[in-house]
Amino acid sequence: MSAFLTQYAFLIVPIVKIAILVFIVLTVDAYLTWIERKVIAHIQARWGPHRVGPHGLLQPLADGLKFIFKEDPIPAHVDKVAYFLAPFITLMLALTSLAVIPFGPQQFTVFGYRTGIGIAEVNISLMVLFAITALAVYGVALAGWASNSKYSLLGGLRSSAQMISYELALTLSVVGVLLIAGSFSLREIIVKQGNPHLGLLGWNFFGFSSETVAFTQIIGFLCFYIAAIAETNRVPFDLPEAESELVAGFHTEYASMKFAMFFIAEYTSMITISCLATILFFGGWLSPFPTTPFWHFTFYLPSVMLIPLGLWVIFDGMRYETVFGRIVLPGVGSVMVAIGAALIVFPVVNDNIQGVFWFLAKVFTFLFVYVWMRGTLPRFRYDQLMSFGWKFLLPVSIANVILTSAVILWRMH
Amino acid sequence: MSNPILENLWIIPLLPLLGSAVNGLFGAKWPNRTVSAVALSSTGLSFACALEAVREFLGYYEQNHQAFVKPFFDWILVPGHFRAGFDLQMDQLTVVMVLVVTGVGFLIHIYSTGYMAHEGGYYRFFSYLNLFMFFMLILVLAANFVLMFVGWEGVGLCSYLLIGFYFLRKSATNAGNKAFIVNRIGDFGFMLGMFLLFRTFHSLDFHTPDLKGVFDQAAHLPADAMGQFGTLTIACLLLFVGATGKSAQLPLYVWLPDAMEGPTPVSALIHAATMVTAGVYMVARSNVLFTHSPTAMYVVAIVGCATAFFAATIGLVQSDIKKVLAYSTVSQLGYMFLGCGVGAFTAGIFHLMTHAFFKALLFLSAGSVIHAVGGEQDMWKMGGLWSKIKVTAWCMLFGTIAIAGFPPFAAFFSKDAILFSTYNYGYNGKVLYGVGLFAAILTSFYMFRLVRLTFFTQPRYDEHHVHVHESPGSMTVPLMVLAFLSLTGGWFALPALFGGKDYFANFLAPVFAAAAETGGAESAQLEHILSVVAVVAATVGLLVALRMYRGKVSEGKSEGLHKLLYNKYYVDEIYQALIVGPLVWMSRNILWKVVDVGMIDGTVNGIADGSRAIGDTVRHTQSGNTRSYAVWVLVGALVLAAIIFWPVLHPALFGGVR
Amino acid sequence: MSAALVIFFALAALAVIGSISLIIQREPIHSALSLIVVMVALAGLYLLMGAEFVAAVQIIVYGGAIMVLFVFVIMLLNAGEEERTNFSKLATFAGIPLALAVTGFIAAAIVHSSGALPAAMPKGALTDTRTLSTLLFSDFVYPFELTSFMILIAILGAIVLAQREN
Amino acid sequence: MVPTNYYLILSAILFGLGIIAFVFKRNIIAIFMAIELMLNAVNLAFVAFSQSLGKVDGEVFVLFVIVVAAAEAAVGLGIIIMTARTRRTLNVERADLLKL
Repeated sequence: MSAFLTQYAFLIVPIVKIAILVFIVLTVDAYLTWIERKVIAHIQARWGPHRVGPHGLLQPLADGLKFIFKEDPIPAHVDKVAYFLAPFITLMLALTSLAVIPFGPQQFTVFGYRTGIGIAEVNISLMVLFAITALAVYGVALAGWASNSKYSLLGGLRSSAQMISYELALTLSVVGVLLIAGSFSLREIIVKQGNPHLGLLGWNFFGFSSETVAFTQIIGFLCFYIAAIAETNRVPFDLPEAESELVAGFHTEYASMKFAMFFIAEYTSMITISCLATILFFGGWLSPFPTTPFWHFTFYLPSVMLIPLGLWVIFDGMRYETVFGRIVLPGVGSVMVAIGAALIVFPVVNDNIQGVFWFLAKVFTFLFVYVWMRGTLPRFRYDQLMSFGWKFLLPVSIANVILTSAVILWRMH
Repeated sequence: MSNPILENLWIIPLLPLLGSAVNGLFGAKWPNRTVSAVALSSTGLSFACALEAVREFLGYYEQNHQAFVKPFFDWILVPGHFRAGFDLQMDQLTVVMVLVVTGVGFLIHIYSTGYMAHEGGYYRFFSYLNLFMFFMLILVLAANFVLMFVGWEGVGLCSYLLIGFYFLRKSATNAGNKAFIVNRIGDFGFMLGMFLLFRTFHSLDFHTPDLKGVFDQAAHLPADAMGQFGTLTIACLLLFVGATGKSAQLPLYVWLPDAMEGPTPVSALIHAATMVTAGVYMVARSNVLFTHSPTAMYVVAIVGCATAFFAATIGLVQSDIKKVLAYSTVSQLGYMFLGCGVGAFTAGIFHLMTHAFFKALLFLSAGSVIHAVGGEQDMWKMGGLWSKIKVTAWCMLFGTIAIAGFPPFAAFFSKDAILFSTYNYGYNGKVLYGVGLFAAILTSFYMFRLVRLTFFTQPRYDEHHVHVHESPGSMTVPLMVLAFLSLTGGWFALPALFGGKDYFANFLAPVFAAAAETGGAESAQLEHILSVVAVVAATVGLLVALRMYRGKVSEGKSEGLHKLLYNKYYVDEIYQALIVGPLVWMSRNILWKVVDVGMIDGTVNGIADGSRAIGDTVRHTQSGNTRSYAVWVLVGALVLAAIIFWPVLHPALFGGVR
Repeated sequence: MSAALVIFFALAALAVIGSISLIIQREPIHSALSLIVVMVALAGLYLLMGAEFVAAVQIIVYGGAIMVLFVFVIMLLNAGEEERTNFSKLATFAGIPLALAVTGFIAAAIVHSSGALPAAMPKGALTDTRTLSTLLFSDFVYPFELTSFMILIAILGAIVLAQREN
Repeated sequence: MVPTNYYLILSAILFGLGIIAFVFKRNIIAIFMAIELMLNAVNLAFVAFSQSLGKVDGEVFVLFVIVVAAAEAAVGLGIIIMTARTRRTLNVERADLLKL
């Protein structure tokens, strides 16, 4: 049995990990929608989803059920193959792109198969990531074209044009980071940003990781993030699904599960982009504090955050109007408190949790920024979008490349 | 470097080339002053360089007794087989030629600035003139036949350009063409001679350090006997054909009189002083070869002598002042060849030099006269100019006396030397001497006739239109200089009168070492007798001329012998009938009508029609259907693949069969 | 039958099937999709060979840019089903045989001459991107610059063509 | 590992299929795709050779080929759009003005 395991570990272990990751990601997606609606609601001084479950916590579940049981009409005269293919392509690519992202520093061996947190670590993982995002155009384009409706077609054309245009800026804005790291491997990039004494100043965003080969990538980050938002068709670049003009853009003609696929894909790509931003510019799993013994107390930050939060949830849940809420919320809160306490009790676990903790913290910050933007910013006009992408973003990112390389050269000599 | 100029000999020809290039390229817009400044400075500098080079060469010769040869770069190089380099050499002969060319050339440049002042194409004229200087210097400085031939052709080209300088005049262009074409015949001979030499000696250098040069090898060959046509004899004769072409000897002299269509300075520089003497120079330069074939020498002598007499007779009756001088030039050149032919190369070159002086003088004076009477060249429309243009007249008189051979003027010594050697010449020396002497009489006759008709006797031009005036200083000064030279030019040979060997001969001795023994036994008093005879002959000519042309003279109607001479023995007409006519007929009726129209055009048109016919049939494959084109591409690909892979696949596919 | 061989045959089959469907599909968009499949399969083969950078570029440029352009144009012109006309007799009768002949030639030549090659891939010959880029910017720098110029010209040409109509 | 010949033969097959598509297809865009397919086949051969010979040059060539293909696509598709607009058809057999 174990022999079998050791022989085919290179197949089994990834499959297991994929299963786990997909489960987690889907959940996160689901609750991301909840968070988004809540946050926007509060920005707009509303309550947001509040009916299903305490604080609407079960809303995603209800949505999922609705998606599944909705009827699935197929419009007339659609190109069947493309019509069915489109959502699958989109979702598949969105999920695949998560495969190369390392969520934590640890590397361990299962059945003699060495692996890390995260599914695969190719040494050109960044290239792979871009390759996958490059393919993501097809889903949208095909969906728009296949569903044989003018709204969809316009949406599809728009979004694919937009994606192609901003992909250039996206890729170029990363070159600075590559120059600093000298590698395509995300792990490499993160490790290069580590600076035992300066902590977060070592991140590429500030760029003090090394005396010679480092330069602040603020410009690069801004270009990257703007282009990324455009890539994911989010506000203020959400013209492909501009409700006011195109009903719902390229997925107007899609319903139920197929629509859900587009939906999930969009949020998954949001996550991917956030991870990428974290890794490339904000030091991935690195803690913002120096690693000198003096700063060791920061290791307790997770529990210090979790325990009060849990306590607050408990007390808040006690005074909740529905019975169900009065049962569930304290339970959740006590689980949080328990985890926090456990972390304090078992330092080993605590030490290993740090990387993942910081990683997720940063990622969620970026996700929040996404939502925040959607709540605040208006939408671009299409010509503005294009001219902005080609005439501003692209030149700026090229300038960033030149600047960075010049500075590095100058510092080397 | 001890010899700055000598080591960089190329600078001497280069300067005129630069002048020519500058004037030719930019001169069109410039004022005459600038153009003449460029031209004069270039030639003047080159003259100065020549002087310096000569000085250095003499010093060089003191140390190592041999000619100075320096290769500058390879021009044509077939390793192991053939090398024609840009090699320049300097020896005594070259010294004489270089000094004559640059010196006289410089003077004539100065003269031209005055003479051409009111002509169109001023810059063009000087550009050509400088170019001519360049080629002439290349010709005399060359250290191998090929480079020499370059100069040879180059001067031919310049002569053509300058004869046809007034290219709006049909006669001028015709004369230019004539000169060029006639020269082609000679050049053909020259080239054949070169080829023969190369075939014999596998080299065309004159002298080489490893003694592989033509002359080095020829010196050790046995000389041909009289009347034996060995390789050397044939080569010499071929070279001499070239010489006759360039130096206007029988039978190729016909171009020179027509060449007088060119501006007078050109006639003076090219067709009297320098270019036409190239043939003589060439013969003298290859004296080693000629001394090895008495036959060739004999031919040279006879041709020279005949030309001297023949041209002199024609000169007797010409009415165009320049024509007279032209025929006199031909005749003098004949003298030079006579000298070379009888083995007195020194005398020949000596006469070449003196002739350069006095003939240039004569031409320039003639130009000055023409200038004075407003472009009139016919002596029958002149007369009585003596009092009006004294300077010119005196210079002309100097030149005349010089050419006539009165002591102590130049030609006395040179011509005397030639006649003396002729007298001593082994084969019919006396006959040749007699003819030469008679030619001398004729010479002095027609020259004094010219002087009489021009300056004395009563005026025959109408004073109303022509107002005679002396030429500007720029023209008269060179005249005086040349007059002085033609007076003193011969004094090198002064000691010869008193039995000694003259300086000039001594100076040139090393070059003509091979020819030394053919000088013949000399005895002082025989020489005295002969020179007295020569003077007497000159006097006879003078007296006859004075007797015939005095007071009122008029151009009588010519008949009989006079008519024959006046029409130059109808030589041009004969050539026209015998050679040119048939040639033209053949080229029109055979080459043009049959070969060109029939064959060549036929072929071209045939090809054109054929391709059109093919196109008519093939064009149907062009269906305009892209897929068919794609298939055609495939066919091409298949063919290519077959060609490329066949050697690979042949064994692979069919290896099993065998 | 090692895992590598399995993957190879899987990808090869994918590529061949893709190209066949490129031929037999009548809808241009389907042809384009099958071509994309072929390209992805080829990228996989590159990865299998260890040319990971080329694989990535293959997908990014070919898959992400060029084929997107194709799909774009197909959408723009709304290219419908292709009509199987047979105006060109030549192509109808001689086309396929000739194509097969050329292919046969090439294949035969390859099979024959590839005996000179090392029979199998050097184990784990993973061309790392650094050497590739070094080569690209040292030995091939002039071709590189030239291609950059060429692509610039191509951009200009495309712009001119696009602007022609208005 | 996989023998080099396999890759080469595969590339030959793909090339042949490309040729067949080139002559078989009528749609101008499809023909263009066939050309791309041939290019890819050649690329495969390049990479295979470079890997088996252990020289990176082949891969550099592949990069060049890809760049050229990109440029070609940019211009070619522009031309295709123009022709489609003027000729009102994508069938190469109907756009046959290129004859007498």
